[in-house]
Amino acid sequence: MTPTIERGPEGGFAVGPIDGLLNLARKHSLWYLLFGTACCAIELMQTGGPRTDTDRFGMVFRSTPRQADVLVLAGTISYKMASRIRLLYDQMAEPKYVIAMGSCANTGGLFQESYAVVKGGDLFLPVDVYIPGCPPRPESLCEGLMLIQQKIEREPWLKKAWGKYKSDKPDPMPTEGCEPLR
Amino acid sequence: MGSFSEYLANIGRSIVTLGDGLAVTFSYLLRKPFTIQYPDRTEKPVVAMLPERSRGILEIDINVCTGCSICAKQCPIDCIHIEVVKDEETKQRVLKRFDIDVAKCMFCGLCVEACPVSGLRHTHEFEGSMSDVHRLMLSFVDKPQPVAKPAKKDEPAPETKPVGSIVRKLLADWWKPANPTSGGPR
Amino acid sequence: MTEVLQSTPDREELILNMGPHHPSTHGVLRFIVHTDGEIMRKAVPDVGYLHRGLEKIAELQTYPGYMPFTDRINYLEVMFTNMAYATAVEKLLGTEVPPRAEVLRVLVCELNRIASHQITLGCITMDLGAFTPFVHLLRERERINDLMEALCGNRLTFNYMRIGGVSQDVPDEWLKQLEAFLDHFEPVIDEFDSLISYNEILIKRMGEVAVICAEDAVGFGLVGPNLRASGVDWDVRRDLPYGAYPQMDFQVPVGMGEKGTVGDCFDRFIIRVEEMRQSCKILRQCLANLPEGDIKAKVPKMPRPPKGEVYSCVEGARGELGVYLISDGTPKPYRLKWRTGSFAGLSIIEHISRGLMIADLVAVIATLDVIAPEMDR
Amino acid sequence: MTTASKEICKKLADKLGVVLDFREEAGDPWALIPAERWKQACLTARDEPELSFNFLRSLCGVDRPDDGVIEVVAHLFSYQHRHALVIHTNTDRSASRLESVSSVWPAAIWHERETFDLFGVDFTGNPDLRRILLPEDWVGHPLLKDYEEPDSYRGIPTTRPGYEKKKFGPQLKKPAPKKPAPKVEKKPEGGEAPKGTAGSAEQK
Repeated sequence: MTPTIERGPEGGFAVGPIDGLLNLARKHSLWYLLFGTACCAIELMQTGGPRTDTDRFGMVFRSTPRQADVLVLAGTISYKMASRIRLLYDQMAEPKYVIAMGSCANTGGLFQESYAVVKGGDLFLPVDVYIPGCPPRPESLCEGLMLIQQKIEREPWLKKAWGKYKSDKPDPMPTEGCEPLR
Repeated sequence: MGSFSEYLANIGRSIVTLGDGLAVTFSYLLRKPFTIQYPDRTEKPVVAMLPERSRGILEIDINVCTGCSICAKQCPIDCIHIEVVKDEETKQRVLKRFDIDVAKCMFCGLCVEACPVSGLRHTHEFEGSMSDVHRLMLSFVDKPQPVAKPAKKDEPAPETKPVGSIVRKLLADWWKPANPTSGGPR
Repeated sequence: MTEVLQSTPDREELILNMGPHHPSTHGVLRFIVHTDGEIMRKAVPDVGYLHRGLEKIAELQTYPGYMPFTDRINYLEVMFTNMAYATAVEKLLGTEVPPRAEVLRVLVCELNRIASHQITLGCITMDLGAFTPFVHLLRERERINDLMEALCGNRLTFNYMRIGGVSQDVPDEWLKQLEAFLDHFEPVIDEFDSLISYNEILIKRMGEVAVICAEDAVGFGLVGPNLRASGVDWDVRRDLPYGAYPQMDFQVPVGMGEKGTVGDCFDRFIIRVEEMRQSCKILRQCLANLPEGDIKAKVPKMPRPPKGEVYSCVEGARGELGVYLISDGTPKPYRLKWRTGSFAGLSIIEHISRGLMIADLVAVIATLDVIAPEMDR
Repeated sequence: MTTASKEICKKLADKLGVVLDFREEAGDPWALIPAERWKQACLTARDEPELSFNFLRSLCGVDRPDDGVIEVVAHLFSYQHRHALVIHTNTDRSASRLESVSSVWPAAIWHERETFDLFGVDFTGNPDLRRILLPEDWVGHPLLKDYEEPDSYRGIPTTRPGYEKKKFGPQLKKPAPKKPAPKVEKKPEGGEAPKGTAGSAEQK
């Protein structure tokens, strides 16, 4: 994180380091919403469980969307549920992230021929990270959450909030310049 | 008075049974921890710790594949796409496309059971998180190449690449910033 | 989430919405609760938030191709759904399953029953406010997941059974691992008992709450542990034996009214703890007499069962799990219907919720052990 | 199994005073009950001491477009005598209507709701007949063989862009001409239960 000096309305502000500090804090308190729709919900529970203890990364589940940063689309989404998920997403505070966990949330998965299933979470929500698997292993979900951490790390959101961020460049992708985990 | 003593007895029983439970919980302070420190603080990578039969992301060794398309027919949800054409000059069957849609795959293993040459297999790889769902369509054929001949009875089976190496390379390629298809708007 | 609060002044009734996203509801499941103060007048379940049309998909798939889809009927009792479907097709085809495969099926089913009850018991305690036992049970479940992964290749959606047998034989080391697990797990059940089962606070929350009498239980079609908790001594494994169960020796726990009345929430809780013990007993018997031989009967690759229909049921973790299958002689089923325990289990809630406290509703849902995909399919 | 079912069926037929059509194919045998005697047969099956079917295992519909009927199938079981019975009845496909058995077994309330939801069978006398699995504004009954999926539902496309989709219904049945006739008649019946909104009408 290179320190940058930004000109504020009243004088100089060292926004870069503050951004870095804030991102560091945000990165290590990534709270996900305890919300699962289908099979992946069990693996979501196991991820919070003792084996892949996500508390190690400061990832704690919250029961209310108002306190959550990450919405994990864990499982098949039916049309009846889609509008409720949208409602949950709208209740979350900015900045918020969405993870599509498993094949059903990615593309509808094995329910391509079903009349009642939404073919992919990205048809009605902006999805940040897609995790393959049916259901993905807890470690897989952990990796997805870590990708969100990497994305947070390079987010200039304070600059953006200050109105000083040049918005002609698209938001950095989580994979851009990131290192693979292994 | 009876109800009052019952009330006190209730409180007493609650404290005693709660103590029993807490004793169990505290005993876990002295036991071996159960957590696996994914991703880095493990003796060996998690992928190597998985059991032999673990079904991870699919991969195909195209040097072995005979282009018979049995796997694509077996797949209940059509997530394997194979294209085999006949080359007019060499009269050989050429494998043009072998894509596996990992974003749709349900990891059931029916295709692997059906593969007659064991070219298609489940790896132990599970780390394939992507920010773009289209990248989860894994293409195993870079340029068209002739399909392999099925091995004769007395011939030794053709050598296959180590399980997992193909898909690991394929997934790692996406991480390179030089890749023109990486990045860009969602 | 939508019509959250809505009061009707003339009747002093408050309509309260609960779910579909609520940490205590099991999967996505919604209740419209009519309350008078703290007392519920009735709680009307609203299901279908996980309706996936699995019965329609069956009509589009071939018989072997539908097997992975049965995994998703109920993700907590995958082996039972696999087995119910496999036995239904076998009955139509008239296939004899080899003895080794039968015992292997029983073995994985009972292992799955333990895993399922672990989640159930954990959820009951979590819903009633005790989080620690849930984590303990998740830890033990992780061991079963490892065993299952070593056997079938996946942690949750096993896809282990095939029409006419099972897909893979047990690895050499696996039986020893299973024995080690049983040696480890049997004391853990006792530990769980002292951790939470007889905790006075839990007993007060569950004893005498939501009593279901035997007549209601039968009339509403409750099955499995819920039915047995009401005092009806019925178990498909023992009374309509299938597979290798006639060779097994086990008891069927029935509700005794240990901390209140027969058929209350505590009975439904403690029966599941006891069933885990019995499953361990069956597993040991399977280990002791595992016959040698084939694991799969000869079945054509694309079976075409003769025209006809069959109902086949197994005793799942949530009771009788039935498949009604109609064949019209083609490689695809003509109609397939799942009869599941949760669907019937939830239909009774409107009836028994009258006069309960709002806080007891979660205890009722949790002890009836309803799972969203099984209700909605 | 077969002989036992035959005897049970005979007993039931004696009590009802009609001759039941008893069919044996591969698998389980079953008896066909005339639709107008449906509830009476269920009551008899439950109350007759020799039968005493106190457990309704399942109740479901089966669509038979070739015969122009929707079958309703009930699986009965008796805990006392440990015997089972499968009974079928036929309802007219264009206007399927059947007397509810929810007063016989309370479990039937939800089973009938499900059958109504997926097949559109109207159970007269059911206290709570509305959609159970699908949303209230859903159009059509998806388990009918001629059900056709709309292109989108509430603005969400039903097919993922770039993915091909196997078609429902019409592809399933070989003879094509039979379908249009019942479907046109079906429409007003299916439209009345879910309040047909303007948006859903457009999709159709």
